[in-house]
Amino acid sequence: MTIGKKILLYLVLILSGFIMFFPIVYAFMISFMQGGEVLQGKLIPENFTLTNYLHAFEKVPLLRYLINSLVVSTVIMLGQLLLCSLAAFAFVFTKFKGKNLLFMLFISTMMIPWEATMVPNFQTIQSLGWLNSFPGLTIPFFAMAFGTFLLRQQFKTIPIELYEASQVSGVSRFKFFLTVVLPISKTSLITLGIYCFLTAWNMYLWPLLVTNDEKVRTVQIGLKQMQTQEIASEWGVVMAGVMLVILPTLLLIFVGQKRLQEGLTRGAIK
Amino acid sequence: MPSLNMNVDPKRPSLRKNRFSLASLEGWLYVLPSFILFIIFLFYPMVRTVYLSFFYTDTQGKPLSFAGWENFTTLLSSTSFLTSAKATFLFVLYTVPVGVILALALALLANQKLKGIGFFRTIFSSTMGMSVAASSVIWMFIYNPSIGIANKILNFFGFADMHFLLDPNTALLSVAIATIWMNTGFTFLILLGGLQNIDSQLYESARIAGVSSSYSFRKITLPMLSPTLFFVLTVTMINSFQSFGQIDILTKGGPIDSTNVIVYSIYKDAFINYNIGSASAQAVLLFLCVFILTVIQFKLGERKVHYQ
Amino acid sequence: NDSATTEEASGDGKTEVIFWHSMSGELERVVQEVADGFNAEQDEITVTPVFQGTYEEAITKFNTVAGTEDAPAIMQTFEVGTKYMIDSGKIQPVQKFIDDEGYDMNQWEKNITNYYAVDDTQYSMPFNSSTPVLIYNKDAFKEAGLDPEKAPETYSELKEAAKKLTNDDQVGFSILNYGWFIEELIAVQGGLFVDNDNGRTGNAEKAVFNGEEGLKVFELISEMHKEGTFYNTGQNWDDIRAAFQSGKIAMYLDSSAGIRATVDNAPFEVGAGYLPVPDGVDRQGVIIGGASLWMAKDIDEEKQRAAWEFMKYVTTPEVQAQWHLKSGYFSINPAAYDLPLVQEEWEKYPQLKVTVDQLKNTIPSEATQGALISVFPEARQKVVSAMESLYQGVEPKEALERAAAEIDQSLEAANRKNGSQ
Amino acid sequence: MRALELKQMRKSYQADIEVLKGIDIVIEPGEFFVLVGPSGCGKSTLLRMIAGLEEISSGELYIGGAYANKLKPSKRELSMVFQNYALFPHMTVEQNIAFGLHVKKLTKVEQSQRCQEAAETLGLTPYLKRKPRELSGGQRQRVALARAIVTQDPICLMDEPLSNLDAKLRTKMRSEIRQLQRKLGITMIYVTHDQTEAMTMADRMMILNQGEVQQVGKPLDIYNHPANTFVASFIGAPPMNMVNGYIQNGNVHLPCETRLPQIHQNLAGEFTIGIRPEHLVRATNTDEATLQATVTNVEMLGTETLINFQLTDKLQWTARWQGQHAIPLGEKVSFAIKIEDLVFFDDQTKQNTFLEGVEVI
Amino acid sequence: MRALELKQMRKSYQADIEVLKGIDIVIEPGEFFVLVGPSGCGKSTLLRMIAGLEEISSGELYIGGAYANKLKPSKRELSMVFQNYALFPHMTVEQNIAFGLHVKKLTKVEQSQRCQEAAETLGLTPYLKRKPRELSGGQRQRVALARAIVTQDPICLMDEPLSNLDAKLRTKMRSEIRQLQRKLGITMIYVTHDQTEAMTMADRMMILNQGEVQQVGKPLDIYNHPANTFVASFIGAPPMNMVNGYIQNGNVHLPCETRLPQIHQNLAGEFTIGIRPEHLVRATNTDEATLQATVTNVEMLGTETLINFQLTDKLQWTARWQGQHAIPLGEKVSFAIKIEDLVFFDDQTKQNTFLEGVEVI
Ligand SMILES: Nc1ncnc2c1ncn2[C@@H]1O[C@H](COP(=O)(O)OP(=O)(O)OP(=O)(O)O)[C@@H](O)[C@H]1O
Ligand SMILES: Nc1ncnc2c1ncn2[C@@H]1O[C@H](COP(=O)(O)OP(=O)(O)OP(=O)(O)O)[C@@H](O)[C@H]1O
Ligand SMILES: [Mg+2]
Ligand SMILES: [Mg+2]
Repeated sequence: MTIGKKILLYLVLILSGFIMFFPIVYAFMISFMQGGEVLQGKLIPENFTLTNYLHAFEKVPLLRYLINSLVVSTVIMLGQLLLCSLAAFAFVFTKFKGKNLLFMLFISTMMIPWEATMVPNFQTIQSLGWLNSFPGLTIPFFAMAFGTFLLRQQFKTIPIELYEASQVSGVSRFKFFLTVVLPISKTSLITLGIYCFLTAWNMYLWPLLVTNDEKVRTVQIGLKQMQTQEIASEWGVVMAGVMLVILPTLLLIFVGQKRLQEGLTRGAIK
Repeated sequence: MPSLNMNVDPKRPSLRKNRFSLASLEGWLYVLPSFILFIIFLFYPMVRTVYLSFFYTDTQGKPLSFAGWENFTTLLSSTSFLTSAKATFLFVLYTVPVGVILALALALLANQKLKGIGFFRTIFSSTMGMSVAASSVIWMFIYNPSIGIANKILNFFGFADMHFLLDPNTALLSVAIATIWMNTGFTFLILLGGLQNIDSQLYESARIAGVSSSYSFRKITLPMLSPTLFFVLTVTMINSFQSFGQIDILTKGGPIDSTNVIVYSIYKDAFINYNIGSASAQAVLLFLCVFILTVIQFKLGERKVHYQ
Repeated sequence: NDSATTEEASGDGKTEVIFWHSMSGELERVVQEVADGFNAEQDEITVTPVFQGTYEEAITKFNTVAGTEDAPAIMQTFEVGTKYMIDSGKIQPVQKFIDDEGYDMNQWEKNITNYYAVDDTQYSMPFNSSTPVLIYNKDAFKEAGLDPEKAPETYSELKEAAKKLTNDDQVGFSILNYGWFIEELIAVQGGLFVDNDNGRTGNAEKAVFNGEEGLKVFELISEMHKEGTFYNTGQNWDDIRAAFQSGKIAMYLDSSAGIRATVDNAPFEVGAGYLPVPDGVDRQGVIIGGASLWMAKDIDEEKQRAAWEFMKYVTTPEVQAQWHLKSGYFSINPAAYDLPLVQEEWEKYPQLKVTVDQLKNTIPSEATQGALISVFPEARQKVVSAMESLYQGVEPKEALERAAAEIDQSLEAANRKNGSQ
Repeated sequence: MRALELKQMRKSYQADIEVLKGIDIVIEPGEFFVLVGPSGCGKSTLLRMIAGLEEISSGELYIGGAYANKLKPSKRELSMVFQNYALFPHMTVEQNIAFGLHVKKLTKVEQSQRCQEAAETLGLTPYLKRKPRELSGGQRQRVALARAIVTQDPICLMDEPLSNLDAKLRTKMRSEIRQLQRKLGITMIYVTHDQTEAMTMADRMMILNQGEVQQVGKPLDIYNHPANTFVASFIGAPPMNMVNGYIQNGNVHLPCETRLPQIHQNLAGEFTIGIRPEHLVRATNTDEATLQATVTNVEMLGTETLINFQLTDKLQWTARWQGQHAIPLGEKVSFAIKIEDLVFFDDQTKQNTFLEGVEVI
Repeated sequence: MRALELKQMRKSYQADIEVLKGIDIVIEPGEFFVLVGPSGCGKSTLLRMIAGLEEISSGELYIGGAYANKLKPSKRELSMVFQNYALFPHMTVEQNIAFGLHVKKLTKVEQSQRCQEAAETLGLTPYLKRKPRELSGGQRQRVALARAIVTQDPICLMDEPLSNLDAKLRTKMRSEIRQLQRKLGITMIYVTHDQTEAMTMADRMMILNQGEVQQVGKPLDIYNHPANTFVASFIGAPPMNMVNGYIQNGNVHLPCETRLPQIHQNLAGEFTIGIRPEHLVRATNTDEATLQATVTNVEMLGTETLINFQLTDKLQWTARWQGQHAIPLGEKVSFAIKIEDLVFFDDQTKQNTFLEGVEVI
C-alpha cells in the first residue's frame, strides 16, 4: 500500500469515525451542561463538573438499576446464545421432517410486531406469578429468531468436511457442536452476544410493565424517570444518565471488539 | 435406475424409519426450547391478535362482538392507513439499502490492515451500544431547528435552515437518517465478521491474477459475503418495518401523519386510542406483508447465496 | 409475586397503599416527599409511590391489572383519560368518601375539581394541575421597543408584538403542536369542543370546535405563519423551550408547571401573561390540565379508606404549598397560596402568580370545565394534524372541518361500541 | 479385524449420471486393500460411501457381516484420512490428533500417550502446539494421517494420504502405515495414485475406471496379467506400449519395422498388442527379435532412461532402460523384444486373451 | 521470458525461527526450475515470497532485472498454482479458469477460446459448468492448473500441481506443461515431490533443506554428483544406501562382509560411503567385487524388485533389481559392486569428496 493511499484511507477513516461517533460525543458534552445550556444550543459546556452525574445518582437508585440491568442482560444473553445456537445447529446439521417449514416459522416470529404481543405476554407472566422477578424479565426473551438466523448463516459456512471428519471419529453430534461448531463460530457468537446484551440492556417497556419494584427495575426505566414531559427536563442530568448507562455497553463493545479480532478462524484446512 | 431400487432389503424400510425418527428426534430436541418459548410468547399472542382483529373491542381490549372483515375493510379504505402503509414502505426503502451499503462501506474500510484499525472498528460499532431512546434524544437535539447542529452545519455551508422533523416532506427522511445511524453499528459488525471469514487465499489468488480491486470485490467479496449480506438485508428489512422508538420520540408520527408508520399507528391505536381491534388488524396486515416479503426474499435471495 | 410483596410490606400491621404515578424527573422526588410526609405523620398507613412510565404506559398497565390483586390503590391518570377511566368501570369515585364523611369540598379550587366532576359526582382527586400561559422574552420586548411589563392580551396585540419582534434571527410567536393549546384557546373564548355540553351532559356525538371560536384560533396561526411571525416548533416540549431559550422565538404558550424552570434557565428576563383572546371577546378563563388521582374499585375497603386518607392529606394547605412550590403545579387548596412560604416565592417568581390569577379569574362553565371525550387522545392527534397542515398552506376552515369530520367518525365508532356493550 | 462386503453399490449425485456403477467386492478382515483409478473415477466417492458420509444410491454394504447401509458414520468404527485433510482450523495439531479419542474409553494418559506416539511417528512433535494454518502442506497431511491412526479403529480408510510428502518421507510413511496396519490387524482401504505405494503396500488392489471395476487381485498378478488394455496402460509407469496388429500364419504383424519369430499357437486375427517399456531392451546381437525405430525424445532419470520413439507416424512408444543412456535424438535404434513379453488383447473387447508365454516355433 | 534473481532472501514467520535462511539464486529467462525438498523445508514459502504474497523478511528479489521486493503481486505478471488449489467455491469451473483473464486485454472470444483449450488439455471439458465442490480431488487440482496456464504470464509458479493425479494423467500433464512452457518461453518455478517429475521436467533443480540451499544444478548432475549426504539420500528412490567406513592402505572398509578391490588413490581416513540401490546388482561371477548380506524384505513392483537386506545389525540397505525376483526372505545374497559407483562423503561435513571414478589398482 502506498503512503498516499494510506493517508487517504486514514483520512476517510477519521472522517467517517467522527461522523459515526459525533452523536455520542455530543451526548457526552450535554452531560456536563447546566440548566439551560443545552436549550441555548451550546456545543461545549461552560465547565466540566460532575454535578450532573451526582444528580443522576441521586435522582434514581442508578447503581441498583445498573446491577439489575447487568444481571438481566447477562442472563438474557446467555439464554439466547444457548437456545439460538442449539436451534441453529439443528437447522444446519440435523435432518428432520419439516425443518424448512419450522425455520420459516422461526423467521416469521421476527415479523410479529411486539406491540401486539405485549399485553398477552404480560398476562401470561402475571398468571405464572413472575411479576417483579428475574424470570419474568428474562425468560420470555430466551428464544430469538434473529439470533437463530444469524447463527444458522454462520454455521452454514462451516465446511461440511469438518462435520464428516468428526462423524467418522465417532464423536457425537452434540460433542461436535461443543468442540467444533461453537469455537469456530466464536466471532459470530461474540457479535450476537454483544447484540443480545445490548438489546436486553436497552429494553424499557417490558421491564416497566412486569416490575413494580426498584429491587428488580433496570436502568432504562431509570433514564425515563429522569426525563419529564410537561416541565422542562434537566437534559444535562438525563444525558449524564445516558452516558452512565451506555458506558458499560460501550465498554462491552470495546472488549468484545478486541476478542473479535483474535477469534478469527477460517474454514477447513486443505 | 429405478429397476435397481426395487431390489431392496426387506428389513430396510423399518430400519430407515427407526433411524429417521431417532435422528428427527435429535433435531427437534435442539429446537424444542426455542420452539416452546416461541409458542408461549409469540405465537399465542399472535393468534390472539388475529382473533381480536375480527372483533369489535371495548377500550380495554375485550372482544365485544364479531366484526368479520370489517376491521380490515375499514383500514384498507381509510386514507390514514394508506398513508401509514406508504410511509412504512418509504421508510424501509430509505433505510435498508442505504443502511446496508453504508455499513458495508465502513466494513470494507475497517477490513484494511492498518495500524490502529481496531480503534476505528470500535468507533464504527459504537452506535450499537446506544439505545434507541438515547439515540433518538440526541438526534432530536441535532435536528432541532433552533439549536441543532444540523442547521448550524447547513448555515456554515451557506444553506438556509431546514425544518427536518417539522416538514412533512423531510420528516420521514430525517428519521430514516437517524435510524440508519442507529443501525449501522450492528450491521457493520456483522458485515465485518463476514468479510474476515473469507479465506485470504482467494484474495491471494486474485491478487496474482492482477484483477482490479473492484473486480475482486464484485466477483469474490460479494458472493462470498452473500450469506451475511442476505442475513443483514433480511433482518434490517424486518427491523425497519418494526421501527418504533425513534418515531415516538422524534415525530410522534407527524407532521400530518407523514411518519406514521404502521407499527407506530398500531401503538397509537392500541395504547393511546384503545382501538384494539383496529390495532390487531393492522398488526395482522403488517405481519402478512413482512412475511410475504421475507418469503420472497428467501425464495429469490437464498438461491443467489453461496454457502461454503 | 407482586401480591406477596404487598402482604409482606403490610406485615407490620400497616395498610399499604400502592400509588402508581407518572411523575418523572424532579417531580418524582416531590411525590416521594409527599408520601414520606404522610407516612411519617401517622402509623396506620404506608403509601408507596411507584413510577409506571408515561400516562399512556401506566394506563395500559392499569388496564391489565385492574380487578386483580396487582392493581394499585391509587392511580394517577392524565386529564384526557378521565372519560376512559369513568367508563372503564374499574374505579371508585371519590365522591363516595366525600359523602360518607361529609368532607367539605369547598376548600378545593372549584375551577380545578370541576374538570373531574361529572353529574355532580367527583370522580377523582385532582393532583397535578396546570394551565397554559403566554411566556415572553422581556429583553426581546425591550429591544423591539415593546413594554416588557405588558403582555399582549388580544390577537391584534399579539400579532402586532410578534411583527415587531420578528427579525432575521428571531420569530415573534409560537404554539406547540399540541391539541391542549387549541382546546384552551377555544375555551378562553367560551367555545365548546364537542357537543352535549362538551360531553358533560351525555356522550359527545359531534365535534363542535370547528365553530367560530376554533376558526379564529386557526386563522390566527395561519395568518401569522404566512406573515412569518409564527414559528413551527413541532410537538416536543423541549424543542419549543429550546427555541425560546436560544432566542429563536420571543413568545410562546407554555404550561404553568414549566414556568419556573424556564425562568431559571433562560439567559434573559422572562415574562408571563394570560392566554390571548380575539379582539372583542370576553375572556372566559382556562381549562385545567394535568392529572388526577383515581381509586381502584375492586380492592379492600380498608385500602380504599387508606387511600382516601392519603388524598385528604395531599390536599392540606401545607402539603399543597410545598407541592405548588416544588413542582410548579397549582394548589388544589387555594388556602395554600396565603402561606408565607408561597408569598415569598411569588416575590421571586412573579410569573407564578400570573398563572394562579388566570385560573382564579376563570368563569366556571361547560367551556372552561373542559371536554369529556372517550376518544380524547385521538381527537388531540387529529387537531395536531390539522395544525400541522396549516403550515403546509391548508386553509384554516378546511383543516378544521377535516379534523372535526374525522373526530366525528371516531366518536361515532366509539359510541356504537359502547352501545353494543 | 473386520470384513467389508459391498454388494452392487451404486451412486449417482445427479439423477442420470452414475458415478459408481455397481461395485461388488469382499474385503477380508485385516486386508490391505488398495484402490486405484484415474482422477474422477469414483474412488473418494466409494470411500465416503463406506464411511457413511455419502448416501448409498443402491446396493448393500455389510461391515463385519452386519448390514450397514443406514448405520451412522460414528457407529461404523472406522477412521478416515480425507483427501482434503479436513483439519479443524481452531484446534492445535495436538487437539486435532486427539479429537475423538475420548470416545474410545481411554484414560487421559493413554490418550496423550497415543497422541505423542502418532506425532512422533509422523515427525509432528515440533508442531504440536501450532494451528493447521501455520503448517506446510505436507505437515497438514501428516496431521490428518495422525488423526486417523491414533484411533486404531478396526477399519481405516485413507484417501491419498501421502500425496503431499516427499519421496523419502513417503517411503518411511509407507512402511510405518503397513507395519501399524499389520500389528493392529486393521482392515485398510487405501486410495493412491502412486504406483509404488500400490504395488508395495497392497494385499490386493482394485482398479476402477469410470465407476466400474476393471480388475481386482494381487498387485503383481495385475501387473503381469492385466485384464484389459485399460489396466495394462494404467498400471506401470510409463504405461504399456500398445498397437493394433494381427497374426497370420503364426506371424505377428506390427505396423512397423520388425523382425519377429513365428509363433507356435494356432492363432489368427486382429489384436491390440502390448509390451511394457522395460521389455524393450537394447538389441545386442543380430539374431534377436527386434523392432527398429527412430528416437524422438530421451529422458534420463538417473536410475533409468526413458526413450521415446516413433512407432508409426501417429504412435509413440517408450522404452525404459536401466542406467543413463545419452542417445542422440533421431538415431535409429534396434530394440530387442521377447515374443513372450507381448500381451494380446481382443481387438473388440479390449480384454486380455491371456496368450502369454506364446511359444516360439 | 523473464529472469528472476533472489539475493539472500530470508523469511521468518515468528520472531526467532527462520524458515528460509538466505536464498541466493538466479533463474534464467525461460528456464524450467524445479524446487524440491522435504516437507516443511520452505518451498511454498519461497514461492509465496516470489509471488509477493508473503513479505520478504530480508534480502532482495529482482524480476526481469527490476527490484521487486515491494511490487504488488498483480504487477509481477505471474501466475501461480496453489498447493491447496485456492479455487473460488462460488464459481463454476469455467469461471474459475477464466478468472482474471479480462485484465489481459483479450477479446471475449479469445478469452473463451483459451479457456476451452486449457479445459481440453486438462480433460475438464465435461465439468465446465460444475462448482468445485462437485469435483473430485484430481479434478480440482486440474482446475487450479488450468487457471494458471490460461493466463500465459511470463512467470509461472506451481506448487505441487500434479500431486493428486494418477500416474498416467501425470505423465500426460508433465509433457503438456513442459511443451507449453517451451512454446511460450515461460519462466517456471515448480515445486514437486515426484522424482520423475523433477528429473524429466527440470532444466535445473534446487534442493532445499530446512530453509537452506543444498545444491543447484542439472537434474542428472545432481543425481550423479550429489553435493552432500542429504542430497544423495533425498534424490533417487529408494534413496542411496549409506554407511560409515574408512579407507586404509587403499582398502575400502565397510562394516560388513565384503570383497572389494584395492583402490589406487592415495586416500585414507573415515568417510560416509554411499551407493545407489540400482548399483547393487546381482553378482554373477565369482571374481567380482561383492558384498554379502541376508535378505529381509522383498518388494516386487512389477518392473523392478526392491530387495532390503541387513547390512549391519542396525543398518538396512536396499538394492533395486530390474524385473521380478522372488527371493526367499533370509537368503544370503551376493551383490556385485563396482568400486567406481561408490560415493565418498566427508565424515564430518557430509560433503561429497568427489572421489568418483576411483581407479582400481
Ligand atoms: N503462517 C505460518 N506461520 C508460522 N509458520 C509457518 C507458516 N506457514 C508455514 N510455516 C512453517 O514454515 C515452514 C515452511 O513451510 P512451507 O509451507 O514453505 O513448507 P513446504 O516446503 O512448502 O512444505 P510442504 O512440502 O509440506 O508443502 C514449515 O515448517 C511450516 O510449519
Ligand atoms: N458432490 C458432487 N456432486 C456432483 N458430482 C460429484 C460430486 N462429488 C464428486 N462428483 C463427481 O463424481 C466423480 C467421482 O468423484 P470422486 O471424488 O469419487 O473421484 P476420485 O476417484 O476420488 O478422483 P480423484 O482421484 O481426482 O480424487 C467425479 O467425476 C466428480 O466430478
Ligand atoms: Mg478423490
Ligand atoms: Mg508447500
